[in-house]
Amino acid sequence: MTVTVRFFASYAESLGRDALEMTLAEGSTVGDVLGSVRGLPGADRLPPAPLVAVNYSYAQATMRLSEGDEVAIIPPVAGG
Amino acid sequence: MTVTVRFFASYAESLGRDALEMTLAEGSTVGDVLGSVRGLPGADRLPPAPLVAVNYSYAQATMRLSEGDEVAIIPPVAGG
Amino acid sequence: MMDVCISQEAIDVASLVSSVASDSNGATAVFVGTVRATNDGRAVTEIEYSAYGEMAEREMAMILTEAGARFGITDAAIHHRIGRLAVRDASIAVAVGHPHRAAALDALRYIVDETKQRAPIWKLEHYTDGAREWVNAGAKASR
Amino acid sequence: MMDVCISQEAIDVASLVSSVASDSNGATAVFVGTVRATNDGRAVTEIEYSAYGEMAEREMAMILTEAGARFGITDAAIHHRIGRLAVRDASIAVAVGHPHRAAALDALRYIVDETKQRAPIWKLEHYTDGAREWVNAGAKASR
Repeated sequence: MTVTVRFFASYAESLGRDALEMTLAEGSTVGDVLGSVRGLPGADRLPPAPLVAVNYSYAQATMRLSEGDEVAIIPPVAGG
Repeated sequence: MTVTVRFFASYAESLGRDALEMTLAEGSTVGDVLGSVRGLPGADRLPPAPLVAVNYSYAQATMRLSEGDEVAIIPPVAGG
Repeated sequence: MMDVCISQEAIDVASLVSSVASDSNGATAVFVGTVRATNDGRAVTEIEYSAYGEMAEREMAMILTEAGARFGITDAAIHHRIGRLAVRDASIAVAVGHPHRAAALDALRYIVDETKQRAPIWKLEHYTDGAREWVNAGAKASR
Repeated sequence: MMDVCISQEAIDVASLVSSVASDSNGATAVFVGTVRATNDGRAVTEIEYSAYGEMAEREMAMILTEAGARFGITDAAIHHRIGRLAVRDASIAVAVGHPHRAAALDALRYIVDETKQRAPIWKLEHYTDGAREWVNAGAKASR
């Protein structure tokens, strides 16, 4: 299956990109996405367990993904 | 000595006036002023122990007065 | 900057907010009190506010000073409107500026609560049935 | 009326206040967050706000719904500004209307606190020495 992975703010800057399409085996989880992201250049600057959202809702690493999901890796927020 | 006594809102309405000059013996207190006010027509509609201010500060009935003081009888407030 | 104003003019919330702004204030907390169309189930047409002006200003200035000491506030402003106000008109607005929101919000609540209890201001409510009544005056015994 | 807006436009506090007005709301509580000239002792020239728009709007709408259930609020609005903001510019404003002030003030605090913790919005601070830094990003480990 294919999912969209989005990066923001300091993470996008570290990785030098704000999105990528990722192909994964059926039944893959958020944790699997994070594992793949770990291999990207600049990923060493991300924390071990970053905040993640799937389709605009915060999600746990164990959450199973579906075709076309949007997975966002969320840096520490600083709104307001 | 002479003091100015001021009335507001519902009390002024009950008494039909918003101020009066009152002559009192030296050493008189706020309580003495209240006693005299008690005699005014319409005063029966005032509570037994109304809120009082002397020279713009809340005061107790026992407070001694001086020449030219301004004594205000304050109805229950309803600001804001 | 601490400021108290009692006047017949309409309250300008935006200018009250900017009056407590500063380079170091990251938080501004504001309260606006407005005339409601009903009170205790009775339909209100307007409210007439009156004040013992000199004392009300003094009392509100003291409340701001107390808030300054208690919450570390240096920028706060109160504007209380008097005269005849229609439904939705603002009768009071309080703005507090502070570097951080917790102090601004705490001080705001203190200032509004204290003003309502202590400022010698009164409300004559006019109802659609033509009656009118002093608010709180009914409770003669209670202060 | 519950409303969430994230935009580059300057925040208009007065219109935010009137957007939560109603005949029955006697109290409006407002918070305005503004850019400060210093942060941790460093002189700031401007702050660049960015947001994961779709999620931030959803998260803030959820926060308003939670405030509605928890404090009996039906009228609340948030406007978060994004883009490059100068010192004193408002980055966020929240307004809450309610018949009485206690609920309005309590709901306001809840909405501001929750928004700051949950809305996916970020701050790139620019300093007078030319440096720039993501706020909170330093604390890599903490979320």
